[in-house]
Amino acid sequence: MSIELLFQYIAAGITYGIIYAIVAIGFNIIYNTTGIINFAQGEFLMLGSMIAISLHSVMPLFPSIVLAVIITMFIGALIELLFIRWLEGPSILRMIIITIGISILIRELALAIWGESVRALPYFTGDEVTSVSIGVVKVSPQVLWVVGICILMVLILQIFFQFTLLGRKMRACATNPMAARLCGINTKNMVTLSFMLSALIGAVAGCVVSPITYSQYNMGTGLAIKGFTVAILGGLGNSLAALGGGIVLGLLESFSVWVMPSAYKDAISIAILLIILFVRPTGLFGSKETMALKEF
Amino acid sequence: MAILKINNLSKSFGGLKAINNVSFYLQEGVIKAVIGPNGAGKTTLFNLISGFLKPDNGSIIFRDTGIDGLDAHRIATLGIARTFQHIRLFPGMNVLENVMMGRHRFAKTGFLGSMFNMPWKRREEKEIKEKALHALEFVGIADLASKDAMELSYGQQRLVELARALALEPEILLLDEPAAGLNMRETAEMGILIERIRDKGVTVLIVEHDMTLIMKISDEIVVLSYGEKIAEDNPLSIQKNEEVIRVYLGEEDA
Amino acid sequence: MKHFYKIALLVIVLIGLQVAVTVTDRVYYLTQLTMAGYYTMAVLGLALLMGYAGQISLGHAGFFAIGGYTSAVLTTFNLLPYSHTLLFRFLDTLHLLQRREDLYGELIVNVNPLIAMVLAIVISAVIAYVIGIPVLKLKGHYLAMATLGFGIIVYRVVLGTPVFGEADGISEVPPFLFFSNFGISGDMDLRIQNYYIAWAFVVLVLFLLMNLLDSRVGRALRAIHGAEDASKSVGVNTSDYKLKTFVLSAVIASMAGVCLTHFNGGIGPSEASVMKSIRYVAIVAAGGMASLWGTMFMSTFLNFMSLRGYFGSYDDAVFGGILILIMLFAPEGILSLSFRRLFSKLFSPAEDG
Amino acid sequence: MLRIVNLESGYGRLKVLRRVSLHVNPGEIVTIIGANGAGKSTLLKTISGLVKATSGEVVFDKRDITSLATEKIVSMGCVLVPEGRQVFSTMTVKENLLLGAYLRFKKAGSRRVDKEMERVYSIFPKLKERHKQLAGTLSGGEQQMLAIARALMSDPKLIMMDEPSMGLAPVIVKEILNIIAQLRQQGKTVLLVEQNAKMALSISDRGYVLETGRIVLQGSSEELLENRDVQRAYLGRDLDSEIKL
Repeated sequence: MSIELLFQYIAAGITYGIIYAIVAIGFNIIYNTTGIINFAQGEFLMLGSMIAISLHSVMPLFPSIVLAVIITMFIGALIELLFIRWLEGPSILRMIIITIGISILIRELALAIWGESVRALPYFTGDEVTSVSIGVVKVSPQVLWVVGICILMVLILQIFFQFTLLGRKMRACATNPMAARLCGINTKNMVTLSFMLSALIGAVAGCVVSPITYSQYNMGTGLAIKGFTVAILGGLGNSLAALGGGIVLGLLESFSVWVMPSAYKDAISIAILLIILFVRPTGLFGSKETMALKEF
Repeated sequence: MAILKINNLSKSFGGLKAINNVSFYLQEGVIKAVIGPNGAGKTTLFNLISGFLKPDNGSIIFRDTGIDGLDAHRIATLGIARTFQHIRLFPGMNVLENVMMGRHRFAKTGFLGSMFNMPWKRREEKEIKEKALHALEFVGIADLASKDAMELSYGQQRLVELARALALEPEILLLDEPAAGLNMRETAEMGILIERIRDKGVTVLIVEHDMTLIMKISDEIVVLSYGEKIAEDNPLSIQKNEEVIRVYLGEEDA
Repeated sequence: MKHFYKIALLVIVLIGLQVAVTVTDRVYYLTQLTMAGYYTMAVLGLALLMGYAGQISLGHAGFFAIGGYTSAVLTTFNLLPYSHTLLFRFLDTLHLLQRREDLYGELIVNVNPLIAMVLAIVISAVIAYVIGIPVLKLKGHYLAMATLGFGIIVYRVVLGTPVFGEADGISEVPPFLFFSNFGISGDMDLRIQNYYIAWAFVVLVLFLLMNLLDSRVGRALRAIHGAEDASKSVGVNTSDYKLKTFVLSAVIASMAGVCLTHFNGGIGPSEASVMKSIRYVAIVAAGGMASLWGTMFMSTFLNFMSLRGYFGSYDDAVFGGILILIMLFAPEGILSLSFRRLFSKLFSPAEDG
Repeated sequence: MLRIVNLESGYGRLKVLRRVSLHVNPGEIVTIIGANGAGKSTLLKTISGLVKATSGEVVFDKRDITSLATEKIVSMGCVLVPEGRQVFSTMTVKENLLLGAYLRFKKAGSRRVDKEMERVYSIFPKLKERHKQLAGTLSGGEQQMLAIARALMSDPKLIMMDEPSMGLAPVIVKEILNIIAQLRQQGKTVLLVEQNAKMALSISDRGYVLETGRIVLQGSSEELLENRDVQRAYLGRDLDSEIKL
């Protein structure tokens, strides 16, 4: 294998890995405020990119992305208002099934609107053949966009959660919902906000990655399960750990093609998920002690 | 003869030592009470004995078998039954079925035997039902057998839980605050019932806040404070123990 | 024979259904009813696992596919080139091989479907046992994700492996004949007979599961679901019970997979897809989670509608919608919601006050 | 200040409170005593809207708050310090207090919050020393102090405390008692739920005895302390005569 090819694999692994990390962070945000793993998380990426692609046919690239992100945010809020908010003390089983149902409905809706065709946003700068040299390697500028925007997003989230009142209120709801209510915080609104926030970062990620990975109505499920793998790999809650976990999974997947047929690529990451779950059978954040350490 | 020996038992959660180097023996056929302020580690002690938690250190010897580290269901099968501080009945089952669950360890029919409705399955079912009814009669609520367990009053639910534990024909019965939530009359009745259980030959270890009840029925008392044993004696001496009075009985200030 | 009357009633309804479609000249309905029967069999196993033992499985179609594919591969793989081997001759003398002609009239030798079924059961039981040990220690989201992951792995393997026919699946699967002209077969002339075979399986599974639930084991399962700690405290080995239930439901699904594959004469990767697993869950939810009868009715109805194409291109959306609506408004199932209330009103003495 | 009439509530089918009526006058310390499971915590949770009342009414400051949301009730100046040191364990002491003042953030500016924080720090000097520490790393007593301090940040009219002495060493319990007495001097009204009945009655003006969801006894603290039934059931006194029987 040539050194260039090796770096190609690394670049691809990192790009995908970062996207998985963003999905994982989306899981975290909703999980922390609600205790729900939102199985429809991958659908936010699909919606963001598909809407942006449609809008791009009538307006320039960046406005269409911004508008698509806003629309997806509102869809996130709508999901919470319609399906989550008014349930009183639902069981986990019930919540799992509801979010699965939501993901199916979104997917089928997308199928009805956009059909089965594979689409993509144009490259933000340059095109398929443009490349930027970093040392000996050449990567597509879009890879830099993905890495840059996603890392920026993680940093902004950190600042938001650590230093703004709203962020602190969300953290308060995550650590101790009852105490948060007793401080006068409307915890239900915080939950809506968490759905909007994770829809937002999902939609942004969906848009920046679309030129490389392409978008299709059914891209959500695979992303969701890999995002979940990463969330557990990095230890759920910590955004930076999720970033690390994402890159590890992306690289593993990228290099798995060496040893196995590429048809099994998805199976690899799921096998990793199963192994992590089995090695830590109580779940990485299942016990009370680790629950207390829930962090964004 | 000591039926249960607890030696140097310790258990921590995070940095907090919930149980710290506690040792005591439980003599066969007595009622022994564990008392202490909230957070002293009483429920943790019960969870360690019944296998719901594994100790960090120390041993628990039941007759001649070390049971520390065994799974909860194994310990129950050996004949150590327990009740819970917050009543845990099986929802969707009537009172009799709840108590029939207590007979689980005496039956053997497995998946296949049940599916094919083998004759021994029917024989076992009949016996389970009879023994469960006996247990209900013993605690005095046989007339409630066909009621939905979750619809009963708090006091009745306590009795169902007790009957379920008794159906197991335990050698040791662990009672975690059996009088919590009961009114004074029900508490007094519970006390009489616990004495009858002891008189049947069951050894009882009890955690309880109601001092009147404890002083009346227990033969021996262990006092815990901050996870440590601070006293072990008969009820009369415990009441005069200055250390106990200071941390628990609350006579220190005027 | 506590359940005798219910079962008898079901049998009468089944016979009535067959007579009705025959009289009205709609015998072709029996094809879908037969298929619905096999799916119902699989779903009943899942109802035991989810509704009674309280363990969600989002990978149940995986076991259905394992059964179907095992049987399909074994009964289509030509053993003729291996006719000189000892094993071949050994199986042959035991009449465990069957000879037939393929599409081009050439002689091929396959394993007898009976062996295939036994192997399918063994394989799925072993797989269920091996993955069940770690998986069933998980709870809530982890359990859901792990079973979903298992389902996706099966799907990906089926889709990416040449032996399993990749995206095309396996066709030309021979019928599973018990006697010369009696058995599971897609033959038009055997339609009525196949309808009864399929439903005989369903009735048998239903009967066995009802016996199971009405026993110490069934009580223990309900106890685990309701209060796991309390069931441990009376000596129930909860992990062992969960595991056995998981294996049992996997075996039932696998058998259903074997039967349907022989009925259809083939199997494709869609049988292993996540959507299929979710569809099973939707049916169990609609049937009332802890209700074998409710599950059976909903399964027959929904599968029949779906197979006849009444849902058109909204097939998946319908099941997604069912999931959400049930879980939002009637988490105990539609049937239980209305019927139980109705029954209790009809048969219970008037409440005082 | 607070008037409760025939309040009933519970969890699902389980009814915990049965026709509970009581009142708290401004400037009073009122104690509710009762055994585990008698419904004391449920009562406080129902008042603050965490548990929905099934019937009856709760009037606070002449307004019916029975069906209001918790946030609303808190913003009216009726706060609860819940059982078991409910702090935001992954946040710093200062962040905890800031969130307690969240309602003030909305109305008054941050200057007012700073002033409030100084006031609270003066009551709890230990918390000032540790303002950068994560709340989860504090000792049990300090966490309980923080929970009380956080409630005080919103300058409430009525402060309800659920078992503030639970699991704490006698020395710390005394400290907390002092703080409650201090609060009264500052004109706050306190509704206290305690299992440690003697301690609670020693600082309160009046008390109620709750048993299986019903108020079975009420009176001034002195009356209750002298009541034989109360002594037998909750004070662990009179034991000698009991045993001679």
